[in-house]
Amino acid sequence: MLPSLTDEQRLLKESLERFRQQDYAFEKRKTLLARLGAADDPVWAQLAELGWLAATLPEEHGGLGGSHADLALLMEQFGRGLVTSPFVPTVVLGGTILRLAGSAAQQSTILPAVAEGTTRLALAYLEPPGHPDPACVATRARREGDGFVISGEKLAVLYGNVADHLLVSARTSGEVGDGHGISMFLVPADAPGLAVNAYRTHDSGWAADLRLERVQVSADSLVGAMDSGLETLEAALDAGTAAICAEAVGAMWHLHDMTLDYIKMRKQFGATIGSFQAIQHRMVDMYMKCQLAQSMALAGLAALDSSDPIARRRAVSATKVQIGRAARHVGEEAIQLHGGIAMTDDYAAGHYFKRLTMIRLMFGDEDYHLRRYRHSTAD
Amino acid sequence: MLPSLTDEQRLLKESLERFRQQDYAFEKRKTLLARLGAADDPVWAQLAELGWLAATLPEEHGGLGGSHADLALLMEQFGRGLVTSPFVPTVVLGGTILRLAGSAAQQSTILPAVAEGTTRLALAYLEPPGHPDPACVATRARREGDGFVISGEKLAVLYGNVADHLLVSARTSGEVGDGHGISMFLVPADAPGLAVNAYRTHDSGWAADLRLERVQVSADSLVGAMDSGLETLEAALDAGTAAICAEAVGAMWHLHDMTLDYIKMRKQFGATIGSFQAIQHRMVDMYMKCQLAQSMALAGLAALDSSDPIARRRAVSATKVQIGRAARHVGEEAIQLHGGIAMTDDYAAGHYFKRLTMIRLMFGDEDYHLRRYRHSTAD
Amino acid sequence: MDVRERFQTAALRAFREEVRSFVRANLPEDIRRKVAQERMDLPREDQQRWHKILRAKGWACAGWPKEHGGPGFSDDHRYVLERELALGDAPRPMIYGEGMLGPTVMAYGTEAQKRQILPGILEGDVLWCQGFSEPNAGSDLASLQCKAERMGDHYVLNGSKMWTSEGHIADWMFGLFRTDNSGRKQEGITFLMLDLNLPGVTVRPILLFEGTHEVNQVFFDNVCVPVEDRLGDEHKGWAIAKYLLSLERFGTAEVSRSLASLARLKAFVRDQDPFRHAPEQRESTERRIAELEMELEALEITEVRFLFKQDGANEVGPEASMLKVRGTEIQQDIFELTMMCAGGYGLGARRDESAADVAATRRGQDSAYPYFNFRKTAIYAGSNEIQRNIIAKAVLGL
Amino acid sequence: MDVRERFQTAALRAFREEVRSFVRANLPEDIRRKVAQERMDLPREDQQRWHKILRAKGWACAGWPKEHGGPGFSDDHRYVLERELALGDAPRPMIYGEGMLGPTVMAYGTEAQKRQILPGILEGDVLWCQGFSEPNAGSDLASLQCKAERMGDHYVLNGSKMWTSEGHIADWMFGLFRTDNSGRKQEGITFLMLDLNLPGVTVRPILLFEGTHEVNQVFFDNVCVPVEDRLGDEHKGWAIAKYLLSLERFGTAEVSRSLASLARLKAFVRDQDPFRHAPEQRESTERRIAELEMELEALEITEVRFLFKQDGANEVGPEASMLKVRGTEIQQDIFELTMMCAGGYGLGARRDESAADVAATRRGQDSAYPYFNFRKTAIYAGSNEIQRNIIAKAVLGL
Repeated sequence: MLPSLTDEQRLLKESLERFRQQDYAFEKRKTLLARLGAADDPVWAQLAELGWLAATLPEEHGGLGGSHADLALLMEQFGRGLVTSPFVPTVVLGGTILRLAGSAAQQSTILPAVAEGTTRLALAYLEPPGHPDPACVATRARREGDGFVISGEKLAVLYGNVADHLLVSARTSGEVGDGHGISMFLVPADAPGLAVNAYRTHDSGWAADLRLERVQVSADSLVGAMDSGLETLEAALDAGTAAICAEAVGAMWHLHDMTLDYIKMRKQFGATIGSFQAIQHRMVDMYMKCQLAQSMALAGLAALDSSDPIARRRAVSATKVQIGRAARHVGEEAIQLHGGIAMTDDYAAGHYFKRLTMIRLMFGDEDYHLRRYRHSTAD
Repeated sequence: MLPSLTDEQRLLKESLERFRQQDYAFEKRKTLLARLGAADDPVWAQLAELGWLAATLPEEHGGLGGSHADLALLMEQFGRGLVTSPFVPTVVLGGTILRLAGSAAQQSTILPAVAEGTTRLALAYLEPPGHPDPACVATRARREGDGFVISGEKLAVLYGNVADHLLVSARTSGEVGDGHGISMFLVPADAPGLAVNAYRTHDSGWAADLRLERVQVSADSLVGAMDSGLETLEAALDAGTAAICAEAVGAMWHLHDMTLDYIKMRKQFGATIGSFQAIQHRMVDMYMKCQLAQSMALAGLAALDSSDPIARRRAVSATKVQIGRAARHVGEEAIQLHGGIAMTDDYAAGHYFKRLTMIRLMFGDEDYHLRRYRHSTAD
Repeated sequence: MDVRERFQTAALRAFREEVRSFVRANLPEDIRRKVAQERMDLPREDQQRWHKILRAKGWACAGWPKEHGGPGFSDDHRYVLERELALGDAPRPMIYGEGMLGPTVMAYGTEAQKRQILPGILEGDVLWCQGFSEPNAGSDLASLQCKAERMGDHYVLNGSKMWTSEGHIADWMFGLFRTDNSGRKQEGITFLMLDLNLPGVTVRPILLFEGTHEVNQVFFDNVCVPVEDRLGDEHKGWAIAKYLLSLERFGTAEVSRSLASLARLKAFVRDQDPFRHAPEQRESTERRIAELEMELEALEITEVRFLFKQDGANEVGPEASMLKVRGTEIQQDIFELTMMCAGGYGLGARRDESAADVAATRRGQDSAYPYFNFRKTAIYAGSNEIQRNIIAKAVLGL
Repeated sequence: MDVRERFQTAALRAFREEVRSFVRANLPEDIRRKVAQERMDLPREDQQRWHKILRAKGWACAGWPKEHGGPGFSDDHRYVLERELALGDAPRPMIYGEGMLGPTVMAYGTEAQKRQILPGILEGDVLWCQGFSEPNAGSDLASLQCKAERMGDHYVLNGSKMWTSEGHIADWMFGLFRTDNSGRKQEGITFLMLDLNLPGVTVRPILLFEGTHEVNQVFFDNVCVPVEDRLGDEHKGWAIAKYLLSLERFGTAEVSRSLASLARLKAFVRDQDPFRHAPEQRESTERRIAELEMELEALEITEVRFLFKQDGANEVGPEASMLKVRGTEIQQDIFELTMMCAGGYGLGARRDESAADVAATRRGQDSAYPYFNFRKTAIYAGSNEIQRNIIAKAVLGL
């Protein structure tokens, strides 16, 4: 996906390809999914062992200090291989928040453990009724003694049930919708008062709805400055969004390639269906959507390095819109051009389609990001 | 287009077909257009002579008392033949307003003349900045003496330059956007203070922008009740909208038929282009759009008979949205599937496309009518 | 001039009210919930239970004439009935027996076959499935290869059938089998009916990618089918299948079902107010809903125009293919929009059948299932590509 | 990682500013207005006038190497220049001479031909047109039949060329002519150049349906063309044409032009405020504008990815066909939306070249013209269907 690769990136790419084609081959996936999120999840252990959990984390905390180009590589290959893991919540969402706003103590205890694969993180920001704007926080954190007491509800927390620590957004002042007054907290998964309702997601991952009833946390569990957590939260969500967009591009190319192979082979009425012009032109449209999506995924990831948050928001939202629409088109067409076989559980296409659809729903859909794009202006 | 025809309607249809295929054949059209709107416009004379101007007007005023089914027949055939005339502004818009709200004197002097073809009407309702909501009237009519003095600007008045009388909406109370406070006036074309800036429209018709500077009219030029003109105006615009939608369906079927004939005949790479599956499927999409548009055109015309103005508004707006989108699709595809030949002035397709495009722009586009549809509810 | 006015006679209005009340009073709530969740995989027991309720009322097999135990409804009555059943969240009729085989047996069956087959369908005691498609005969149905060899007064079946909907809950199958390979591929096909409990029949489930079990592969290993269970003549099954499939196309627009789905979506947006913090997105969502409503209305009118021809000829021509194409497109768009409205709630793969309020449960749990599941509708029953080919050839002469 | 960063070096920033100032200071206002009205039918005199202004600055024929009088720009400089010229409403370069024939002569011409042809193009003194298409050879170009018979040191031309853009304002034509009919249709085609003032040449205007005169049919009645005006070998013109057409595809995305058109649309909506009484429609219009902006950005990045390969190989493969397809689709959508925003103002078929404020005049008069006129872009230069065929075959291997 990247316009050019360094030698190191070429090596990284090769090992990622080997992993997804061999260790995570589609035939093995069902078995591996049964252990997804378990303490001894073999995939997670392997991601740690191969250094991929550490790849983009800062060097001073056990990471390899990789760039967003490395993140792009990882995510694209995870997309192509339908690699299902808590990578995004742990490394991208959690990692970004701690990197940007964590105290020295938080960073030095948690980030190395993340890099080693011994700690998993999750981000609890979404709340009923499900509006993806991170400023829509009703969960409250009140000062009590030298700590805080947090109460509220969180929705669809990705891998919230398998995380060791939850990063929780809560309102320390203001009202739902206010940009100011949001603080981030690092909450241990076993904190009393935290109820976790876990469920599998359509893409075979995990999510959880959380209920926090007077969850008590210490003062040093505050991440970053009080009342000013939104900026960090937005930066993390933008990183997560750009990451899953890169993943989606990988998944789309994989569906594109599968479909192309299939129509070259499948015969109907005595000819391969790929010889029918209507099918050809639709295949070309899929190809074009993949190319355009890839272009925007690059722009979205590049914007994470921008020092201008408005430019970053615009680029990431434009990316999510483009990728979401392309994902719908490519996913639906891949199923349709295959026909019945792609409707079955044994065939990979439907699972890629489900993952693409979940990516559309994550961190705000096209409609939300179209609005965010338009309203992210300086003037 | 109609689901069934009476014997009389069958005769009407046959004579309409004869007219458009012979008297108004495309090769003759350019010559006829040069005289469009002239006092001795031969097409207008023929429409009168054949009884078509009278067809839908009330019997007590020289009309034939035809139904909306007759209107559908006329409009569809006008659409198929690309018949360009002031029929809609004169008979449908003007005729509806006078029929619904005209005084006995207004009806008995003007409607028979319309039926005979000796009087033409136009409706001046649209104003800068062009918002098609008929409540957006800034033009003012003030009582002075026993008459009124009207001042304001009107935009894109269809055939406003060739009309003998203009039906003008003006505000007698309230502000721009208010439903109440609009009155309709019958203004002679030669009224002092009325400046007419006429121009050809892209579909080879006429339109005019009007400036009214202290135009004085007598008290009996008021059409209907003071301040309560909006209801009549909306009814007329809905009739006009339904009429041009039926016309558009005729034009779309004609483009459909032309395109189908062309792709069966045109050869590229040693085969007719109609044998290419991609072209076939696109032709099928055009066919489906025509069918769906035809269905809605029927619903739109039928709703004109409804006693419930909300139901009428919803149906007409749903019709305009469907027809507008279909018109764009069918028009653009007709050009594209033809290729270069359809870009030329000598070939009919481009002219049908232009007429369809003008119909999209008339009386509010799809975006406007989608909004109107949603907001036309009782609850 | 509105073609839908034909359903507004006093008699039909009264009938509509009757159906509405009947469904409200008699449709079991547990079944209603599953239907309102857009499930197409209703258990056998649910389907039978509802069928027998309709049968007791005399409305089962609504398209059947009185002589075979049907209500002998006019087409208008059938249209109204189907609409109200859908709007009331009643299950779809059991299409393979009631909708397809029944009328086909009436047209092509012997008197003995009619006596033997029709009552089981009418009473809801015998459930049927269709054995047409095969692994390498999908859209190109006539290339089917599943073999039936004539051995005296039996056919011996070998091979397999693919995509057999409800094969796991059906008692009997009707299907097409290759009895001769020597001529054109449409020739040498024979229409047989067989008990799925016969020795040598194996039904292997095929799970769909969203997890439901609706279709199967059915294997035949020297299965003996008596000659008297053949419909029509040997080698002449293709014409019967074409007749049967023309019945299937009737109603595939699913206008009534989509009206119900759209009403559910509107109720969800109104009652759950997912956009309470985002007025602009409520606005754009309501626009999309209105657009789908309009598209559906255009299709509804088109269907009536096609099904109720003014000259009384109520047979459907090849133009009806567009009903299936547009119907599935609109239905798929409704489910897509519904899922997007659920937002983060749509991530969870869980479906709670006990929930009292379907609109609320959709929000939490089941909004993505129909989006995934209904991809199949553009593929099965003649893919939308095949339908376009039909229109191109048979309507447009291309 | 953003591929567009390559245009943000200090040198290119400075160059961008230089171009911007130059255009602002030197583009005649009457020409600027016509370009801002999206006109593609600029008179000969306008095109020459602007070309000579650029020539005086040394920027004419921006893609040409220094040895032939061009500026010898890097591809990055060309990219920046093209962008700024478009954003400044400068005319497009005269593609037939500067963009097509010039580079082709450099590649295939004799030294004499280079000396004879290139200076006329460089100075803007000789205008060229292209004679490829024929009435029955459009997308299927190789089936062309316009005849050139060799008679001693001349070819004698008979037949006609169709869709000849600018044929009425050009001095010379280059074109493909049939010199042999015996082999494959791609063989026996010869590339000739001819003075349009030669006896036997007739240029017949073809009006487009919105009234502009851009294309022509050019008839040849025993026109004698000297053999030395042949480019390349006899019968071997097809390869030259393919080379020439691959040059044409470079830049057909029209990203820069579309950026300018979109900026005009935004200025119109902001300044004229056509939706001042309709906030919901302003909202939906601004959504559409944002969508087009995003689509255009995705295309812009894709174009840079394709044109500036990281391995230094800057040739464009067949995937570039998608630039033309998406480029024309987006451009057409921009003009459609612009027209719809003008509403009732769009009805009038009038274009006022004297109006000082283009945004304001568009509102009144010229919003439908580009919508109609630009339908051609999906048809000419290899229709979008042909481009899809190319991708299917050459990229996807179908």
